[in-house]
Amino acid sequence: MNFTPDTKVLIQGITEVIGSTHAALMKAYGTNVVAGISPGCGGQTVQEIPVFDLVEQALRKVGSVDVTVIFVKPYAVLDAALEAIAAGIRQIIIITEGMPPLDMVKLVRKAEATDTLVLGPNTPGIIVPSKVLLGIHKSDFYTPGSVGLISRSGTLTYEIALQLTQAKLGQSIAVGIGSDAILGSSFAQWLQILDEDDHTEAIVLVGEIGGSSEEEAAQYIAAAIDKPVVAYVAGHHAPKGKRLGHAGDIMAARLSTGKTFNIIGADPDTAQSKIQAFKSAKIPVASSPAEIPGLVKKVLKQKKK
Amino acid sequence: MNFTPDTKVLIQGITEVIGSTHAALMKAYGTNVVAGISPGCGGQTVQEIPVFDLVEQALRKVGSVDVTVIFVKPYAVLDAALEAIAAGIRQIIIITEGMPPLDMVKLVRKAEATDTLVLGPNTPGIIVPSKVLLGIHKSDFYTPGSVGLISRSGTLTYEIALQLTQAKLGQSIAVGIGSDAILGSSFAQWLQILDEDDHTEAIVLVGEIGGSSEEEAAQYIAAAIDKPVVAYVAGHHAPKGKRLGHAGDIMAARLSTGKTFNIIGADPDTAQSKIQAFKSAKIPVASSPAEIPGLVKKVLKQKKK
Amino acid sequence: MDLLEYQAKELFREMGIPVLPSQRIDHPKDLKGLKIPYPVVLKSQVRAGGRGRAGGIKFVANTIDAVAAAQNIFHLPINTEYPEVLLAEAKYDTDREFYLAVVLDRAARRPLLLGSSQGGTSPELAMEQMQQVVVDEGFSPFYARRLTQKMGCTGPLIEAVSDIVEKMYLLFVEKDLDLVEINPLGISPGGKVMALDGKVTVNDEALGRHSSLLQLLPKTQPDEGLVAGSGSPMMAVPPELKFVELDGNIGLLCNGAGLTMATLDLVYAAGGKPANFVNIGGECRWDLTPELLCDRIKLGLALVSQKKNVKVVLVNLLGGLCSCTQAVEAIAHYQKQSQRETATGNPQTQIKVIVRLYGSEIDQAREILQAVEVTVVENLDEAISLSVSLATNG
Amino acid sequence: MDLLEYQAKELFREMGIPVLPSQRIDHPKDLKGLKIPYPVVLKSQVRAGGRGRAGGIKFVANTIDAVAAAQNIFHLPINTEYPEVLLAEAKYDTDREFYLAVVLDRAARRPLLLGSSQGGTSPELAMEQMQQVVVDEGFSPFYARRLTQKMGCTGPLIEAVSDIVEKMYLLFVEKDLDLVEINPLGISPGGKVMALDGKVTVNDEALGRHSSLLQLLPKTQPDEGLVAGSGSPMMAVPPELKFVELDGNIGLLCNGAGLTMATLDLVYAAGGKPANFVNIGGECRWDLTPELLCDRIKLGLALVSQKKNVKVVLVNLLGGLCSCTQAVEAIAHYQKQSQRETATGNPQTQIKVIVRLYGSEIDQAREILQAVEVTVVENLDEAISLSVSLATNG
Repeated sequence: MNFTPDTKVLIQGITEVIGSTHAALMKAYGTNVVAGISPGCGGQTVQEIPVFDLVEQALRKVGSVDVTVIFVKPYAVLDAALEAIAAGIRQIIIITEGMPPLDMVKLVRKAEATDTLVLGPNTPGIIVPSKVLLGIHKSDFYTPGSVGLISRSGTLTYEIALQLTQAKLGQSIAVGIGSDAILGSSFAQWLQILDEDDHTEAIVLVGEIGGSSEEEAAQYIAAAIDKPVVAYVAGHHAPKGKRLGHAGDIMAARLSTGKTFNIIGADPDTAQSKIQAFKSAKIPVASSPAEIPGLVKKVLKQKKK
Repeated sequence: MNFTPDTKVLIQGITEVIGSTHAALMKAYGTNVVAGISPGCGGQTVQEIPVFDLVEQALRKVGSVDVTVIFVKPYAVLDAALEAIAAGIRQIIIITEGMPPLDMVKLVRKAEATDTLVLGPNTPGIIVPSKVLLGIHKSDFYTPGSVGLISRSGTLTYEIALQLTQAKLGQSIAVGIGSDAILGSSFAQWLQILDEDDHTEAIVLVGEIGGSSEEEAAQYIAAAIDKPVVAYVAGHHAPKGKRLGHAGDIMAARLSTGKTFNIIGADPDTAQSKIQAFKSAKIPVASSPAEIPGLVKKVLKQKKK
Repeated sequence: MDLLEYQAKELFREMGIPVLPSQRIDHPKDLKGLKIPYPVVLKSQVRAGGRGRAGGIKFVANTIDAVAAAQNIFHLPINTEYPEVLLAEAKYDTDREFYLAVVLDRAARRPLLLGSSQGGTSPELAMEQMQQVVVDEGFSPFYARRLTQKMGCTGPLIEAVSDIVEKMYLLFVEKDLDLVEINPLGISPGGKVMALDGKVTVNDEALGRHSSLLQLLPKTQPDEGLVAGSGSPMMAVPPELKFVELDGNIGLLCNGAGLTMATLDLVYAAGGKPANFVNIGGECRWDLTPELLCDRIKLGLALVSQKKNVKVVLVNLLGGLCSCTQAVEAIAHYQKQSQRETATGNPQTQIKVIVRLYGSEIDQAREILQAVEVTVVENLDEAISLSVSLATNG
Repeated sequence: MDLLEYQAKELFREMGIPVLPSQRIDHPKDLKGLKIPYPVVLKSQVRAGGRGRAGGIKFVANTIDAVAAAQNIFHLPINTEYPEVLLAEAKYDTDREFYLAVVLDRAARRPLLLGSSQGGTSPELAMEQMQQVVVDEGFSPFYARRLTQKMGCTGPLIEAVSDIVEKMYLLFVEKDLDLVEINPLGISPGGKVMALDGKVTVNDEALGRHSSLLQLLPKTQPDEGLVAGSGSPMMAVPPELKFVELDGNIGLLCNGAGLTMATLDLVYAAGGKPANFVNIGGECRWDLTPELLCDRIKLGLALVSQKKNVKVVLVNLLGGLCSCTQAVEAIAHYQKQSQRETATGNPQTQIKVIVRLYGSEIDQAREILQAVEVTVVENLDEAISLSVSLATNG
């Protein structure tokens, strides 16, 4: 993991409103956006970024790129990502929300076969404060420092970054793993990356109800992560069985046997189960965003002893 | 390439008539057939070979195997081969004729991704005379020796083996690459394998009309094969545009532009084009099977000089 | 979203999964034209589970019994849900009953085949014997045989049950489903298989590319559709906007599910009682524009303000697409309109609006919002406690 | 096997590839009920190419002209083929005409996308500009865009043409085809695309799993179907058995295409003239049994012996499934029956049968075959020269 201002970035779907808006914000933050893709718009420029019809066409012109950020519409994401992989790109960030899960299954199979890191879908992407913005994080809430932030949420991540910043806890990196049901990379993968990152001293993990990724993360932290971790889980009071907005926030399918199918945990869809998992793994859990900075300071102090 | 009497062999489709007949012949030749597969027939035995419902079930019982020989019906071959690959088998011989070409496209993609050697479909398989029979070669026509035989045909291969045997030219191995349009492995692949085989001193390549595999083979021999090669091509007088029996013997599709689509050669479907390709690559071409032994003796004599 | 049994079976039929002869009954009198010979089974077509135990399934031997039973079932709610349709189906003699399903495994990020040799009425027994096969790579029928072998099938039953699993998988992929379930799969004494009950859950995200499925779904989905506006006609609520009614007195408007949940948790933690909440959607929808976002803010404000018991509305929006000023202007615009309505005799008492805002444009925003009596708070916890105290004491 | 244009277009329509309104015309009088407004194009529905230059396509402006033109086309053979059906189609204004195809590339062992910006009537021009994209991994629409970009498409035409290529590919895979071709794809002045002519080649091996395609094909395919037997009623020839008529006097019966071709080559090289040949099939058919093989030997012998000019029949069979003795007995059985027929007044002169055999059972075989006046030869070249000399001098 080495995202710097030199990282060469492609934007797929650059002529969509959301793509062009965030292309401008990314550029303004210092991100090295070298080209944009939008079939049928080749030859145009967006925010002074040259637009191409095809990824391979762009790469012929600008050389290989390090990462692509995808803003295309949901049913076109799989194709855009496969096109990027076919062109040799091995880091993919999918901002778009609402990809059909079976498209993600196909992409995950391909990513595994080609050793491609996929972040998202439905993610704000990555920010390395004051260095590079790969996505849509509200960059003015962030400040450089040594706290790594990994989250399943979008806007809630900005809130927590703000609270850290206001408590003088800068961030080494913030990563949204995405809020959809099937994700390209997991908490565990990013925990491992941040555990190996020299600029990160402590990790804040932001979870929410639905699925079992927090339980898996807790197990992974207990087994493999050396750096201190502080957790927070949103959704204690979320009404049961209602869709709150994320495809990931409720179990996809309920079997007629009355069970939801899950790998880990008795009832992993609830916040209680997730908090219990973190506590069992001896990971401090903040009960509100405002509690996070204090807990981070505490674990950093303990670490120094 | 190391096929010996110790090679552990699986037979998929062992309860088909053709499967059980050739299982008996293979066993009688000394082939180490350790198990057979036939879904729904698990628990039976065929020629004292235990039959299982699933490949993985068989492997749990008999340990890993080196090669599987597939006799199942054409539309079930892809599944049988994928099952073998999923169970870790990396050498597959498909005897069955008439697999849909697009099934082979899928299998080839998978074989390439998993580094699996696929022989066939529509092949007599492999024989290492007096050692092991992996397929349906007429074994009494063969005798051990140092001539490697690679062929696109079935019964014609036996004829040529017989002519070699009668001329006191034993065979190190005989391989049918298969007669269907899309093949798991090419002349070039097997030329390379035989070029590296210590027991092979000269190679006989048997081609026929249709496709462009002989042209590709001729190029490959000129570029990469050190051992002497003698070629023979059947079909000089085959009437144009008639199906003679192989899916591979006519070009699959004729474009409305009046051209058949091919990669190499002006009119690679004809015997003349193929013979020309071999002659250009300085490979002696026999005009009849009976001429082959003489040419082999000649190239072997030249080699010894 | 679940399909009804008869819809699921129609998909099974198209895919070649064997189902019994059956007929859709919209009204008890339809039974007089029944083409299936008696005895038949009448089944309540509801999405709720447990209809068998609740009396929603009845065997009948003749038309008189059938009409009576149908009238009964039409008037029998299953877990508060009344059937609009019944399914009349032939009877089937089974020797054994299996459970089969194809479902998406989020953790493995792969489709999963599930099978139990103990299908039918006891969910506990079915779960106890449940076997799983992850479809790691592209599907091939051997995955299905692997499942049947784990389930203990032998002989011709291996191919017969595998064939059903294969077709379920093809349906699952072809229609982008979340779940295909057959429970029970009846096995006749002669070894024939029959899907006796079926469940299909469609995937909401993928519906846009399956018009045939869209037609099967009710026009108004739970949690969505039309909602009465603030003293105005019914509003159309786009599906991206998630609105949930609760029974307190604080309305919440946030963007993003995580932020919405966190804000909700904070209100409860501070002793407040939310009246409802609306999530106007995160920032990752590809078709998002600042204008759309502003429209959703106004619509969201209308939604959270519409009930009488709402005393305070707390707005918590964070993001980069829409400038702070644009959002603020949308709030101010809504507030002005709302004040006008109150002034012109709308009986609703004026709701207090708290906007939590942070950033460089805050001074300007404060100015705009003060003019329409909206309080701006920078700190989230302060915004929460102010909202709770106003709702409790105000 | 090629489909006719109107059948190909029906598949295009199902797949959502735009085609013009059209109507199948089985008889000139059908034109009186034409639902397409004039002017229309009438097209001869034949498999042969070059129908445009041969006069098989006519533009007509009214019913009278149309009926006359249809009568003309129905009686116009294209490369000896008469149409059974015409297609009446609306006219379309094109700005440009493209060539598009999806075909299987044997060497790459992958499907191949082909496209040329010079479609239409000049095959040479189309080939000159032909662009290729190999579909290396599973298809995704970017492969189609890659082709259109190579073809020189820009702007909205990229997506419009890619969409057609994608649908062609889906059709190719869904129906297991050897070729899907659109030539020309018309591009209207407004940038709309339209498949103006289409060609679909089905794959014979895969037909068994596409019953919808099987129905489109003529019942009797060239080279197959019914053949008159030796003085007996028509014989049904299974498709595995390849029978080709030539004009010499030596009949050949072999097993396997390679062996058949080699034997044929040897007969020609020895100065002989084959009357025909039959390949009874190789040894790799999964459903092969010794009994089936013996039946095919008998059927094959009947096929190669049926014509008057046949003087010698040479049998060259090699293989392991069927024992030498079984094959020999099948030949002897056929020969006995054939001798009986000749004796009972069948005008055909007795054909000399040479069987080339090698192996351990040869002495026994010789004994059996001598009894029915069949000569056994061990060496292939000797068998050939004996056959040729008997046919020339005998």
